[in-house]
Amino acid sequence: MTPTDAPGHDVTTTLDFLLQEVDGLRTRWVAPRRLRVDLPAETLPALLELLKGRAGYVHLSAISCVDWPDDGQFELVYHTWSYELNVLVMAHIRIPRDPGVYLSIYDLYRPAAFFERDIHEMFGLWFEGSPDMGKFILTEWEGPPPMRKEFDGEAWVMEQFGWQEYRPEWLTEIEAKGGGISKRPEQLRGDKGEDGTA
Amino acid sequence: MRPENYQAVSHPPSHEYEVFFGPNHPGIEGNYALKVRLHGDEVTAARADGGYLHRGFEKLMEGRLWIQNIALVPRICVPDPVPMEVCYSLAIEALGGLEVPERAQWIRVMQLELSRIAAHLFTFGGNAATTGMYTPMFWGIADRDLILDLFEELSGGRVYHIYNIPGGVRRDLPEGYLKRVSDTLDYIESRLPDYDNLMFTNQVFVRRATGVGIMTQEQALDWGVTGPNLRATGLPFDVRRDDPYLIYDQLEFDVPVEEAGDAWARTLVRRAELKQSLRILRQVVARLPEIDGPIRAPIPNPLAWNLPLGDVYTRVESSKGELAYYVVSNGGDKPWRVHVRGPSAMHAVQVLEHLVTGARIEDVAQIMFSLDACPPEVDR
Amino acid sequence: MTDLRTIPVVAAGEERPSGGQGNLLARVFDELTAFCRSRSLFMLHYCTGCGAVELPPAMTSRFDMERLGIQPMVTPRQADILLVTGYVSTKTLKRIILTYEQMNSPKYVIGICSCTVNGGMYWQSYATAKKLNDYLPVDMYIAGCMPRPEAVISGLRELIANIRAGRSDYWRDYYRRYDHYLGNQQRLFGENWQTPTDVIAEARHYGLFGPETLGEHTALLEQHQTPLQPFEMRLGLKQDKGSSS
Amino acid sequence: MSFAGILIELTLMPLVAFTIGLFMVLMMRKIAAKIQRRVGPPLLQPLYDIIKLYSKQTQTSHGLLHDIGIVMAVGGYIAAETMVPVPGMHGIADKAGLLTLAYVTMIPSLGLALGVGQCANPNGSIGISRALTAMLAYDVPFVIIIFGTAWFYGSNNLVEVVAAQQAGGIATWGVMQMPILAIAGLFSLYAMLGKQPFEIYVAPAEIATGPMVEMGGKFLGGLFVMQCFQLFTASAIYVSLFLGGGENWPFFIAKLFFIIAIPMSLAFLFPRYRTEDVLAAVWRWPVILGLAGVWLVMH
Amino acid sequence: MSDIDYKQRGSLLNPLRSLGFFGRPPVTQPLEPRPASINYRGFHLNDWEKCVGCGTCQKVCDNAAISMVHIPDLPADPAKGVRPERPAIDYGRCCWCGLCVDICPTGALALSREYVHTCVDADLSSYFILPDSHGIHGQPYEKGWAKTADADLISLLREPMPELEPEQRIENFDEIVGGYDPQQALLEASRCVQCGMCHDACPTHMHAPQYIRAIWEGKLEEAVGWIYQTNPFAHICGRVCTRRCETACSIGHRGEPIAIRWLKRYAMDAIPHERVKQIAAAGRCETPSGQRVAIVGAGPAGLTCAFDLAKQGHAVTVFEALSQPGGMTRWGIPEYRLPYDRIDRDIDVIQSLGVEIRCNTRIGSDITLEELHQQYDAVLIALGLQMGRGTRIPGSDHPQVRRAVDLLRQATAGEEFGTPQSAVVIGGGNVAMDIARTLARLQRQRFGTAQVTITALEELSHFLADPVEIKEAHEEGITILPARGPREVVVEDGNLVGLATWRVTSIFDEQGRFSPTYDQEDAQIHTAEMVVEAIGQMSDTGLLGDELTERLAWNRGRLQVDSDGRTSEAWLWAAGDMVRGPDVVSAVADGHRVAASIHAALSAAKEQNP
Repeated sequence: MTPTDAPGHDVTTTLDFLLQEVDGLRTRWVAPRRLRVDLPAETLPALLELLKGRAGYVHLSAISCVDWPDDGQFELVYHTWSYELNVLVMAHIRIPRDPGVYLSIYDLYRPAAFFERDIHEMFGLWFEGSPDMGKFILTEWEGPPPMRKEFDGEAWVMEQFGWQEYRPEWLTEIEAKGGGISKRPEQLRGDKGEDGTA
Repeated sequence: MRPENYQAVSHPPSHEYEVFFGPNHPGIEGNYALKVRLHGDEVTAARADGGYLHRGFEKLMEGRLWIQNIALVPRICVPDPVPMEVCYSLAIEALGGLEVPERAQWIRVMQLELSRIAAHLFTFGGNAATTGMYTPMFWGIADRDLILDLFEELSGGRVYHIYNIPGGVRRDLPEGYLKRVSDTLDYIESRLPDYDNLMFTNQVFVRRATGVGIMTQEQALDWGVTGPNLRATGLPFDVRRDDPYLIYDQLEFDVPVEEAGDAWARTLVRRAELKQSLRILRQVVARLPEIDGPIRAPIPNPLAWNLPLGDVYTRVESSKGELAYYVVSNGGDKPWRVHVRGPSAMHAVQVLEHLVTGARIEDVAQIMFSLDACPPEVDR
Repeated sequence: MTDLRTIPVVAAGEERPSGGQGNLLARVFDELTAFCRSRSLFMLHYCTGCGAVELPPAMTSRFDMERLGIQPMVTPRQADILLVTGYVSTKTLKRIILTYEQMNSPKYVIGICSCTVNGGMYWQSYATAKKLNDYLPVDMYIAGCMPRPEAVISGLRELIANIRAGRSDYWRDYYRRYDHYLGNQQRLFGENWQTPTDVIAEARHYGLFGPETLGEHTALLEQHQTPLQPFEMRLGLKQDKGSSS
Repeated sequence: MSFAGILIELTLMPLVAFTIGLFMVLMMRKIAAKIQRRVGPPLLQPLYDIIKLYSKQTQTSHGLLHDIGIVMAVGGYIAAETMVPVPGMHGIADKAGLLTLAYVTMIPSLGLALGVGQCANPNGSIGISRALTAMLAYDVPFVIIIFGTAWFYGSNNLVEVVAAQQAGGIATWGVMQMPILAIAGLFSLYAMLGKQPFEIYVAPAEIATGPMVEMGGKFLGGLFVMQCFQLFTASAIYVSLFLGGGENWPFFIAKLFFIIAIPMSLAFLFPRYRTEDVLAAVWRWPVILGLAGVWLVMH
Repeated sequence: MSDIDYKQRGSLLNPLRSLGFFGRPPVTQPLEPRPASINYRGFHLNDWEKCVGCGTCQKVCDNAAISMVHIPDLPADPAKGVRPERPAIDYGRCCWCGLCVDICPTGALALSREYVHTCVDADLSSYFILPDSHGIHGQPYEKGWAKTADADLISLLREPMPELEPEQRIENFDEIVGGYDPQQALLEASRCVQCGMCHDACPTHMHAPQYIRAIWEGKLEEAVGWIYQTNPFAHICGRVCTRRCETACSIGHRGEPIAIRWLKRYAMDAIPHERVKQIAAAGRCETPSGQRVAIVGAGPAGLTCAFDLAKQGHAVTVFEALSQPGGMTRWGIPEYRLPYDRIDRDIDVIQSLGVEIRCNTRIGSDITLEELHQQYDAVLIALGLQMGRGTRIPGSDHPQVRRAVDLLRQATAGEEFGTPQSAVVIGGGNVAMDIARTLARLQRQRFGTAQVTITALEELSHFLADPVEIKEAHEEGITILPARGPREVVVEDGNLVGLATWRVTSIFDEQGRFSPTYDQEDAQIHTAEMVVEAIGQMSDTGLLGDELTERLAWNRGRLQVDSDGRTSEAWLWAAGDMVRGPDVVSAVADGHRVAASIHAALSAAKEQNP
């Protein structure tokens, strides 16, 4: 295994050449050893199969999900690494937020089972063919998938929980003189910086 | 011992029964659970149960400023927090186009390796304790404490250093700090024979570890295992060497491997790695005084800091394996999305379930500790 | 045995009126038990949160808690102290309550770190409970995020002093104001929340019944309380989708 | 001896044994502390623990058998202890023979099994099955040794065994006359104490303290008391068989602590074996040594 | 130490070597807490002398652990940027990350080396702490994590402003300050910590934090909207404001304050004028009230009042004696500081709301106040301070002894006033700098060289003039002689030859009254063809008419007004420099105040007689 240091190394050309076999790809070297690929959702399995079969991409580092509610889309990013080429390929696809269903790649990459279950719990996406979509982390959670942008965790917390009401002596003394807490931190966050004045 | 397990399950006559392994169980690393089905004392099925440490970090980060998150990230892996800080900082620096001064990079490497030693000492202790040998735990944690003292002096915090921020580090080294690092390294090095005598050449321990939780290289690759666990199956891959970050390409170190893929091999790899970390630290201590310059690239006012639109995937080798952050910015003052790929997410869930199945109940804890699973990385 | 209520509970060392009444022997006996309780504390070995990482140093050679007669114990039955080390996620909180109810009194809860007081740094998190003393009576708080081993030891010494002086009996509060605690638990876990321990029966048995032991929340509990059943276990790697316990 | 005298001895002996046992527990914890480079517990810590456990205000029992089991466990060792002569007191040692003693030492494990079974905790069940296995393991060499010594001294009576040893000073001690059997006995004693590497049935990280899993309050206190008696009884048996028993109290106590310190010092240096390894370890060398010792004794 | 082979089976004897630890002392620490390290992040310390209550710590706190507590005992000084507030910290939230320390603008916060705090449930209030310079338990503890130079999260240095070099500007009246480009403005705006000290200090309480935030967010129209909420003289204040906000700025305690004025200027310049007019008109009342207001004086106070009243639907007419509106901003401030087209723009915005401005209409001669009283529902006089004060030293009645305001007015109007080859200016204020620099420019244009000397009573550090003005005057070759008191104007043969001065030993007497004393040994004569007095201005109240003057209440020569600017005559209000002192933004504030008062009075009147 020889480390590859910069784009321009022949690994990059090999990879670029290889990726020509899949249609509809847009590739970009974003950094040394980091290749970004944007592609339509339906070609992803073909790409991953190609990468795994022909370029030694056996390691699925992660699947990340990004919610873009304004576009009505989820972005799925498959980070794969080749122990032979030492290049990370990040395959970006976008799928519609509704119904939010995509294919599992568990057959190709077993770690996908964990990531797909995690994305299902956190974003509510469904992966067809994933071996286990039962709850794992959020077994005691009944609310909406929390990582979705429309779920405002802070507002939920404010509604659900109360806070300590401290009554230290110094505060009582100050209040007796007409002072007191002028700005609570929760207030500040409510303002979202709109009103920076006291 | 999980409290719900207070009552046995009244089965029809059967040799099978089910036991909760955790979350309150000394054989579990942290607050985590395994549910196992036993036949006699052989595990016939196992299922990991996480989420006890779930805090919703990824959601919390979306609600906080770029800089505020530096206080949050080390909590994702408590025993080995520095890689978290560094990995997050690297992501922000890549997004914001910040150039980290060389001195800061060396200081970061120093912390990373100190943290790795501390984490490994911790793991050795835990690993020994699962087999009933508590002395290495008492020693290991006491010796780890000396490293925590170093961190305390450097960063003001023993466990959560919050010392790396985007752009560099927060403070320069205190007076005479490297001398104390060097002394501590001497001390730890002098202690290694004691550990060897007590633990690594202890016949009973070797016997307990050999052949337990065997994972072949094919399986390891198949399951996405990284770090020492992967290296214990014979694949010499280390992010520090093969996807270098900071100034690791200027350092000399080996990537230790073992072939067998069992708990003993994993323990040996960690032990060898600890020595490599000492070796790296010796180089850092020697080189750092020559490297002058600022410790931090100037960053804008953290209260008004927008990072340009973009995404980045940064990877760091933590003591558990490949740690990665996927950070997306939509051009705002807060992250749009942070995805933490904790190395334990792989080996603490599916691999653990896989290895435990078919093992004996006395080896379950040994398998978990030899994999060095860190549950908060799974739960986030 | 499927119904916990059939399990006999045995009272030992019935509560004695403290103070000057009673004969000299009883006073000496009280003093002795108070002293021994304070000098022998078994700590439940349960890492509920990140603060737990400072407990190993406190327990091991460098800060050796055994000097104070404190040692880790594995099961709740054996333990006197429940250390809640930092934030408690909802999922963990359930286990903490179950654990707490299984511990034998007198039992003490120590809240370590900021998170047990007012949510700590996870105050915005949907997954963590914010104020521990809503759900359990807490005897001692130790500030820090996380507190150093020395701070933990200082807190434990403070607790020891309180136990020695007979000041630390928050555990009675759990029986006396069970309705309050149960109410908060129900609010977080849903109205069907039920633990295997019959706290009300225990309160009656040990004479710890207070005016607030029963209330609207316990009434709700008694409506749906079912005899103890083994907890459901979901095993196997194949999916059982949609189901949640 | 009068009946009243026996009664007095039967009350006094457990008290003495308990006190010595407490200090043995303390010594064990101090040894651990020393090896682990720390200070360790205060002097009366074992006593504090027991009083604390007995003064718990709520106690969770798991039924009648559970209670009886604990009583059997403690009582078994108390009974065994009264069958071992100590300086000035013979208790019922000359009435019960060595074989009775060997049987009585098994009662605690059986009682524990009874009580733990009632707890219905699978961890407890695993633990107790391991404990019985361990008992099976160490009882084989133990019985061989008892047989050997009884043969050698031609007596089943421990009082006579002790007297025979004390007759000629150190030279007539069992350890001098039957060294191989003494070594096998030490192994057996080690295994009987259930310390690492033979600590298979407590095993917190594996089965979360096994039989003790559901024990709290006075039940756990009972087990702590049992441990004190166990340490005393086991060491007293060994001292009586091989180290000349008790000529007088100071010597006797010194011998007891010396013999118990050996396994305790080693215990903190080893992990625990797997169950089958315990069987292998205890059935191999101690048994071979024991048989060899017996052969030597018989010839 | 060698490597261990996987295949080695270990030994049972190796562990026995550890028995050697019987002979070694324990590593256990004493039970009492150890002292923490020098950098330790323990409980908070706050130096109340340094803390200004800006609340920046609260904003950076990621755990919402900091509440600001108002403490009435503490001094409050909005002008200096000091609020009687101090942070209180909730240890039920804090994570001791120390970001609050690293960002604290004043360096007041630090973390101590104290780390032990325990309490029982009943004392949980002890988790809420108001840190001072003692530790949490009142014991003195050393500082642990404290601010260091390389750890500051605040950028102390201002984004440099492009300016004309002295040689480029000394011969012309081109605007000196170039203005920020978008990138610079963004960076400068990003330095703001949104403490709002500027808002408190500003006489008209401009929403500086909001418009700076909007600039940083790139929402410039929003920024202009915020500006126009409180200040219709946006272009003018973006250039020549006395910027009390920047004095109060909390960043200014250790570094250079945010360039609030330049940011305002940037926002105003970036938005097209037509759009500005639309933004300024936002919130305008669509239905005319039918009431009429007369305003005398088209300066900042008058026009601000006109702006407000016009927005509220009143018909406003402004009477201006001079040929163009703007007051002192036009006639007193040289063009190189404030180009006239910017004044025109501000006035155009005001006029676009329907304000009628009648120039060349002098009250008293063209129309009397009494007439205004008859024709209008309310009258505001905002006359300004248009008459220069004299020194009254011997010889100051010489025709070549001029008043600065007059010269500036003539210069603006382009009138010839006989530029001298050399001049001495008496005074250390902004007007003195303005006239000196104007004269120098005119001299260079006419003679190629300049020779202007400024003499002032004060030491240089106590000059009333903006330090930037002094610096630029220096750069432009003007001699500044501090601490020199004028003795007499030297006249020979009827010609003015110079000014004789003494060195000042003190300016105020023990009671703090103005009573300069001089060192008579140290006398100098500064030769010059002209002496310009720039020691202050006063108002020309002659136009009120004798009868009205008689009726009105006066206070030490100033027209007495209530807090809203109303005089003792119910129909007459007064505002601006003539009641408040010379400052554009104060005049604007005054204009708002008076407008509100007038509007309230008019509304009340309308309700009474619908």
